Amino acid sequence: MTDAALASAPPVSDEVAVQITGMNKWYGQFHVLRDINLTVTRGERIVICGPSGSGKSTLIRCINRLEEHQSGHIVVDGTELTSNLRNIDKVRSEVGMVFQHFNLFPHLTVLENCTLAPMWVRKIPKREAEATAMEFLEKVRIPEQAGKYPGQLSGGQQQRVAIARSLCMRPKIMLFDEPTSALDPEMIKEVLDTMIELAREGMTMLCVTHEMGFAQAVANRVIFMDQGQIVEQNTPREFFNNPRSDRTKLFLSQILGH
Amino acid sequence: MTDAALASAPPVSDEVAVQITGMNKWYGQFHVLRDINLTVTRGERIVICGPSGSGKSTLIRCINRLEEHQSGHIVVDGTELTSNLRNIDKVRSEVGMVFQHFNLFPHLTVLENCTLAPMWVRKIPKREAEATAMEFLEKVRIPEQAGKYPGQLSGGQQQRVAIARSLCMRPKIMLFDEPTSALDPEMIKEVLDTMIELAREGMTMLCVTHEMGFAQAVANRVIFMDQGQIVEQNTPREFFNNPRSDRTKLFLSQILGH
Amino acid sequence: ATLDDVKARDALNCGVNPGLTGFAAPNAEGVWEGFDVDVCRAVAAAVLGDATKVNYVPLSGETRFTALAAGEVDLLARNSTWTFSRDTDLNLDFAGVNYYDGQGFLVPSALGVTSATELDGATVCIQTGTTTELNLADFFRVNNISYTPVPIANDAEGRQQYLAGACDTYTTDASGLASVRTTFENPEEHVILPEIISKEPLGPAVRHGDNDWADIARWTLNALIVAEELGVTSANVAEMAAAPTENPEINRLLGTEGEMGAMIGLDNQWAVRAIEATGNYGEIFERHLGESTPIGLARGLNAQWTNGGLLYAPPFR
Amino acid sequence: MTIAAEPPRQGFRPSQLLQDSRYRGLTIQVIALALLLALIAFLVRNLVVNLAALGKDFDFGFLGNRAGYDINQALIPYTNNDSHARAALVGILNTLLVAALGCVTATVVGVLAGVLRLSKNWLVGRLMTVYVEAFRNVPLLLWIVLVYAVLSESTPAPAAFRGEDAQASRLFGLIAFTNRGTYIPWPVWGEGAGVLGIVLLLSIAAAIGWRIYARRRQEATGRPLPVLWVTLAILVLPFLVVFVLLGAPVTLDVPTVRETGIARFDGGVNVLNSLVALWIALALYTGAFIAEIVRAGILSVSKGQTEAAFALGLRPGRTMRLVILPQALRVIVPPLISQYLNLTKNTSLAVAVGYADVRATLGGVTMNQTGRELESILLLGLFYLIVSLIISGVLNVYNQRIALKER
Amino acid sequence: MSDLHSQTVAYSRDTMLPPVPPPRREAGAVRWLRENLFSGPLNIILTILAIWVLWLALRDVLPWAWRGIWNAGSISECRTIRDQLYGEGTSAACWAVIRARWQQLVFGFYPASELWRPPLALVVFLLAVLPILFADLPRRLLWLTAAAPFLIVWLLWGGPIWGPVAVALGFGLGWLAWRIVARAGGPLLGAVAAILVPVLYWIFVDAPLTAALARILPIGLTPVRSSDFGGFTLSIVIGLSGITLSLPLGILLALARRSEMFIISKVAVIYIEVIRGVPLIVWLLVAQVLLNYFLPSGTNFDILLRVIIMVTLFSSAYIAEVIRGGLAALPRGQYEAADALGLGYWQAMQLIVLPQALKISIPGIVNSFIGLFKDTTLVSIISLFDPMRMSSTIRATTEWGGIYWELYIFVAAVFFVFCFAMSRYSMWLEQRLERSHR
Ligand SMILES: Nc1ncnc2c1ncn2[C@@H]1O[C@H](COP(=O)(O)OP(=O)(O)OP(=O)(O)O)[C@@H](O)[C@H]1O
Ligand SMILES: Nc1ncnc2c1ncn2[C@@H]1O[C@H](COP(=O)(O)OP(=O)(O)OP(=O)(O)O)[C@@H](O)[C@H]1O
Ligand SMILES: [Mg+2]
Ligand SMILES: [Mg+2]
Repeated sequence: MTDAALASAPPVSDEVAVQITGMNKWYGQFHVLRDINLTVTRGERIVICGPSGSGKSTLIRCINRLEEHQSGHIVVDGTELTSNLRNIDKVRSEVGMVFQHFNLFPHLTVLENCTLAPMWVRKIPKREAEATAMEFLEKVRIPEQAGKYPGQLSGGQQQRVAIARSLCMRPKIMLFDEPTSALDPEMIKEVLDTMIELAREGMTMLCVTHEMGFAQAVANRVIFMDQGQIVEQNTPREFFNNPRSDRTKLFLSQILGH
Repeated sequence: MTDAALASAPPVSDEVAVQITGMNKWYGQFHVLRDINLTVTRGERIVICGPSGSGKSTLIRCINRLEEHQSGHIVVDGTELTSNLRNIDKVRSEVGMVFQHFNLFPHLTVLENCTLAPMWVRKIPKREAEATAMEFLEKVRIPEQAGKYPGQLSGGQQQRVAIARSLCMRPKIMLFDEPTSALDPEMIKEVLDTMIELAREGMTMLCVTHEMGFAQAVANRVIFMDQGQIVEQNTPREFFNNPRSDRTKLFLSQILGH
Repeated sequence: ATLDDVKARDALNCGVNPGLTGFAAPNAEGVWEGFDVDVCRAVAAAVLGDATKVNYVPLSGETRFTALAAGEVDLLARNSTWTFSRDTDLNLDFAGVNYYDGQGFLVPSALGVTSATELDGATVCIQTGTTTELNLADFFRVNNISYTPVPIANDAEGRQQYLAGACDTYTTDASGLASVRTTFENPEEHVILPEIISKEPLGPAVRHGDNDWADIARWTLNALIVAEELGVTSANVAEMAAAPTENPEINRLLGTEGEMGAMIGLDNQWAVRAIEATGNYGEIFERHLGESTPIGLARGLNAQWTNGGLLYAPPFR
Repeated sequence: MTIAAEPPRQGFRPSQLLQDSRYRGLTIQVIALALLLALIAFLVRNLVVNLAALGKDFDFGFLGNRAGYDINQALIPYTNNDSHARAALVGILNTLLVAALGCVTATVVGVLAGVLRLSKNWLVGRLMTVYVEAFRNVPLLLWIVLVYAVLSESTPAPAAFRGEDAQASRLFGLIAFTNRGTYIPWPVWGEGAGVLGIVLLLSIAAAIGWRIYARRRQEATGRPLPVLWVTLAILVLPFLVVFVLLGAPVTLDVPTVRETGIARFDGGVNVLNSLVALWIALALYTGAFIAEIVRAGILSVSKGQTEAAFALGLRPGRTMRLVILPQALRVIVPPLISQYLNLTKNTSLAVAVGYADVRATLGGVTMNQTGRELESILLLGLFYLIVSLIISGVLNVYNQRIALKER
Repeated sequence: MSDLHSQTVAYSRDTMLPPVPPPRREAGAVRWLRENLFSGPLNIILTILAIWVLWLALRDVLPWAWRGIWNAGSISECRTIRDQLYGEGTSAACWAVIRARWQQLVFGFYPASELWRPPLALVVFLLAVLPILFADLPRRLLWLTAAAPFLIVWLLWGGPIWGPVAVALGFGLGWLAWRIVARAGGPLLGAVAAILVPVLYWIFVDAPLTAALARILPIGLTPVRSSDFGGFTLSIVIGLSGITLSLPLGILLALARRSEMFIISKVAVIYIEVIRGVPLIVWLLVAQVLLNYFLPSGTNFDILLRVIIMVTLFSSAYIAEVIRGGLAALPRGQYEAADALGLGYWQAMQLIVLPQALKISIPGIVNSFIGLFKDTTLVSIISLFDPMRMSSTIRATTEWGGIYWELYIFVAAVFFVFCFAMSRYSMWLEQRLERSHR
């Protein structure tokens, strides 16, 4: 987790990857996301943090329509997310997602986990899909586990498989929802290293995490959410050293004091 | 965990508590313990360490015949462990054991956990057993939890109950199998303190643990096992500062570097 | 011997039908009543002096003979047809006939059939495990017409299926048909065809091999029949038994003359008690099956031989 | 690393029988075995004595005797002149028939109900809950009787099909539901039917070939080929063409209602109402249990799996087929198979509707007529036991295969 | 702020937005209807189908049931009343049969003056179960549990109280023998003595003792014969005695099946598989026609007792499997801890393993009971007066011949209420267990 990581990352472009405007979401009567406005440009690495229940997960799950928003607009890579199924399919195959609990398919081997979507969604021949998969498994440094079932791997290995599985779809944007919070301390590092490498290659990333070291090392921008709203956003340096709102200060004091 | 702990411990006597000679054990075809020779004298405090799967647990489980050995001799407190059930019963009531996962009886209160074996094995009247139990619960500093069920206690408290439960049988030897490795960091100390106190009172102890601080503070002797064999044994000072075999060095570097 | 067992037990174990209208069924108080039940009561009265000392053991068609053979019951009074193979092969002895029945057919008038021979192609509801099944096959074969059997589990199911039209005709013993018909909402819309296709002498049965006990059952039944012939009723039996009458047969029956009781191992009052408990055959019939009951059966074959029926008790002598 | 020799053998002392862990188990087992044998000997002795007292013997010869009773449903030729053994066989086949029909239907019903119970549609969900609870909490025997009664009450008599202006009409003009049973047309094999059979076999082979080819193609190119439609076409088209070319060698024997005399259907095959009732009742009853199993199985696959599949861009249908079902099946299949076992055993309740299953023939009329209770019940029990063992054998094989894959 | 750029990201909100209620179509009944009934074409079709099915099912049944006639002495009376009320031939249920015969449906032929006894026995049973289910009740109540079987048998069958007392005495003697002999001669001899003494006592002393006591102190209830049991009382008696009696047997079988001793575990496996492989109805046939063959000639005990024995043997195999599941759910550590403390096999089982395994198994046991309770209807096939057979018998009387649906519906409804309540209870237990295990 050195600054070297950032240094070698390609510069952020001006092209817009995700644009969210005036978005609101309710769960029944409960207003989870309130007037969200957010623009992510290609190559940006955004870390989202905030207290539990503030709507971080919901926000990123809206981006690939795992949750439906009720008002406002979300445009991902030029495609607006409406209830149009074609658009949803298009967005989902361009956006990769890594979950807190990995959600690997336990009945498939690691390799099959990685080739499933390319074969059935992208219609890539099996051999080719497997080659790609092996490539990404090598990238996350577990090619030797390709034949095993997820249940036979450690948590850190599983999460790296999950990352490889997403990458096999060659997504333009990656979403991470607390990818390390279900892991033992030793394993966290393995996963963070993988993510740092991804960042270095210029992947557009939105990452919900409380790993502040990671945020400082990798993010272009840190977004702080509370009660369904974006309360503050800034570069990591400013955000950590010079938080403006009181809520942010309070939150940081808790996180860092912990 | 100061040296003061050791200083006040009674001196080690010459009387033999456990004598293992030429002991071998197989699981099916797998040779778990190979030619083990070990003499423990009364009052000794032995720490056993070694990589995972090296047979540490198996070794100490052989000492109270939770596992059967196939050749060699184990003599505990003058009784040889053969398939004679009387001998086994005798040894088990003289040897206390504390497990990694506590293994308290969840359907009994803490007090009942502690009085069960004295009442049914030693045939001690209930009142007397309860008095003893309270005494030991006080010693492990949780007399106020006597009426609760194990499920209502924290891990550290549960492990201390487990220790008290063993002590209630007034064992001559105590075996510990990684007593702290299932605990959160804060709770480890509580349990180690209890164990240190036991050591100070001169209890003969064999303890599988990776708590090197504990080993240094309390043990007379550290035994290092690998692949079912005792590879090295020495005083803690020598062992840590001046390991002789390469394996020990490698192991120590991993443990301490971690 | 069975007699000793019964006396020691002080109760008669009597196998009955678990529910056949008029023949055996418990009433609202749970007391068993019916034509067959009265045979049990009569025997109990004769042997034990108390008609209520009966343990009724309800038996299905399939297990009745096994139960008798295994000694679960002392007497089987369960509308069982006396046949050669049952008498000889199945370890039991029939003590006589208490009801001459025959298998008939019940059809809706709307079917437009007036004779069983017109039943070609009919679907026939029939209870399993009884002789009716075999008779049916024989009848249709003899008349060279075809049929489809619909086996049913018990009388109530048969009635339901028949009313629902699942079969064109319901066949069982004519007495059963009559009683079934009375329970219909519109009995007049159904007719019992004139043909009776089989002989169904129904009678109580006992275990094979204990002839003394068989005698008791046989002659208790005969006593009831002959009582009717001789005009002995439950009303006048006490009076008649008090002193010898002019009719020596009545005297022998009622024990005022001779030692008939001792010959079957009972005292001389046995028949008196039986008749007192249940009445004579005619009374039993009228009470459970006769014209005054909802079932409303005519005596027919079951009239005394003196009235042109088949009831003919051997002489008491 | 010396391999130590065996520990020295000590002399054997009798007290070791109780005190030594090596021998104590043996002692206990010998005692238990002795007690067991004593019990068996006691029972057998009683049996011999009692049989002798009743003048009976233990002999299966009666199976060869003439049965003398009719069975209204026989899958193999049977008349009342056949032997009891054949009657028993007819019963066995009838039992297996209703068990097989029941298992298939119960699975369909159960899967449907289980899935519908999870449906977002409130009304449907509730309806399915009512169905499941109603069937699970009322004895099967009652359901069999009730279904039988409903069936005969709600279907028309054959007479209703008579005449030009019949009140009742047949399904597709072919199948007649009556209160006697369901009359269905039956194919009659004419000349050239064999060719047709061969064609059918060939097209089945071709269809399977197509499936394999489609899979290979997809693996090679990534493009999936249409499987369902092509399979259907392969199965149907050649058959139709040959059928027409050969001049319709197979005709349907369509049941017709007799216009004179007592109304009844001739021709075709009559599926007895007792069979239908038993079948429906068993299927609905077991289906209710299967619905619960299916529901639990689907719920056992965590929501995260669906989300992960969606996030990868898989469509809901594919997600179900590739991700959810394979996982749910592992949870579903073992209890499902034991439901099949229950259903098979429950067919013995056929007696309530007079269906001629093995309990009704071998364990009913035959036992009753020959008085051979011991032999009949023994054979009957043996039959059920063998069927059960086969089914649980299948279950074990499945479990082992799963265990292999999980490893 | 829509034009945020990574170079100009700094943003801080100073006023927090208040929560806003969702747009109309996202709330209230509209949303509920849309989401639950009409959320898509498939859903709409399903809704319509469901309504149609409901209509089909209830169209005829509800009016028939609603018009039902409750007061009549026989079916013909019912029909007359119906014709007066609704006109000729209208369909209307005749519930009067249930009023007239409810006593038989519930109690069978149990003597009318003694009807308080079966319910009281049930209450005693429930009270006896309480201390087992709820560990926080005073332990002294377990004495009630121990006494309950004898009390219940006495209440149900009546007779002098000394019969059950004398039998109970046998158990007491067995316990005494165990205490004395085990101390002197070791557990195995103790076990032998604990079995032998009571058996000898029951064979030789019990009957004369009972007779003598009954003569000296005649306390007793009117005896009731087994053949008088019927209706739901019979179902409950068979079901409950089957389950409770099969429990000890099932525990032994489960322990045997898990035993490391080859012969013992194989015998248990064979027993369990054979029992489970053959339908209950065949076992009942065995009870009815075969059991006598296997007993010394002359022994002839009543069919109810035989059925209870058979049902017990039958359900013990199922209970064994349930308990085996409970045993398997216990972590190995519990066994090891017991071993390490020096507890013997039976001590460990009695004190550590069984209390926990049985607790885990309670939902399974309740489910087995529901199954068994439903299966008691099968005894109708061997002519015991369970509710099903009782219905046919009522139909065989001249008053009520022709009644059909009413009785079955009543029987089904009662079964449903019982079983549904119990299955909900076992589900609740299961959930509670799951929670307490976490
Ligand atoms: N399906 C749902 N139905 C109703 N409310 C929900 C649902 N999912 C989440 N919520 C609520 O929405 C709010 C935001 O949830 P969200 O998971 O986005 O929070 P988060 O910031 O990711 O929290 P955490 O750090 O705990 O993951 C929470 O208050 C949560 O209770
Ligand atoms: N019941 C068993 N059957 C077969 N092999 C076993 C069994 N128990 C343990 N083993 C094997 O024996 C070896 C030694 O096990 P043991 O538990 O003694 O190791 P350990 O040193 O305590 O390791 P850890 O630090 O992981 O607890 C391991 O390789 C293990 O896989
Ligand atoms: Mg979250
Ligand atoms: Mg270990």
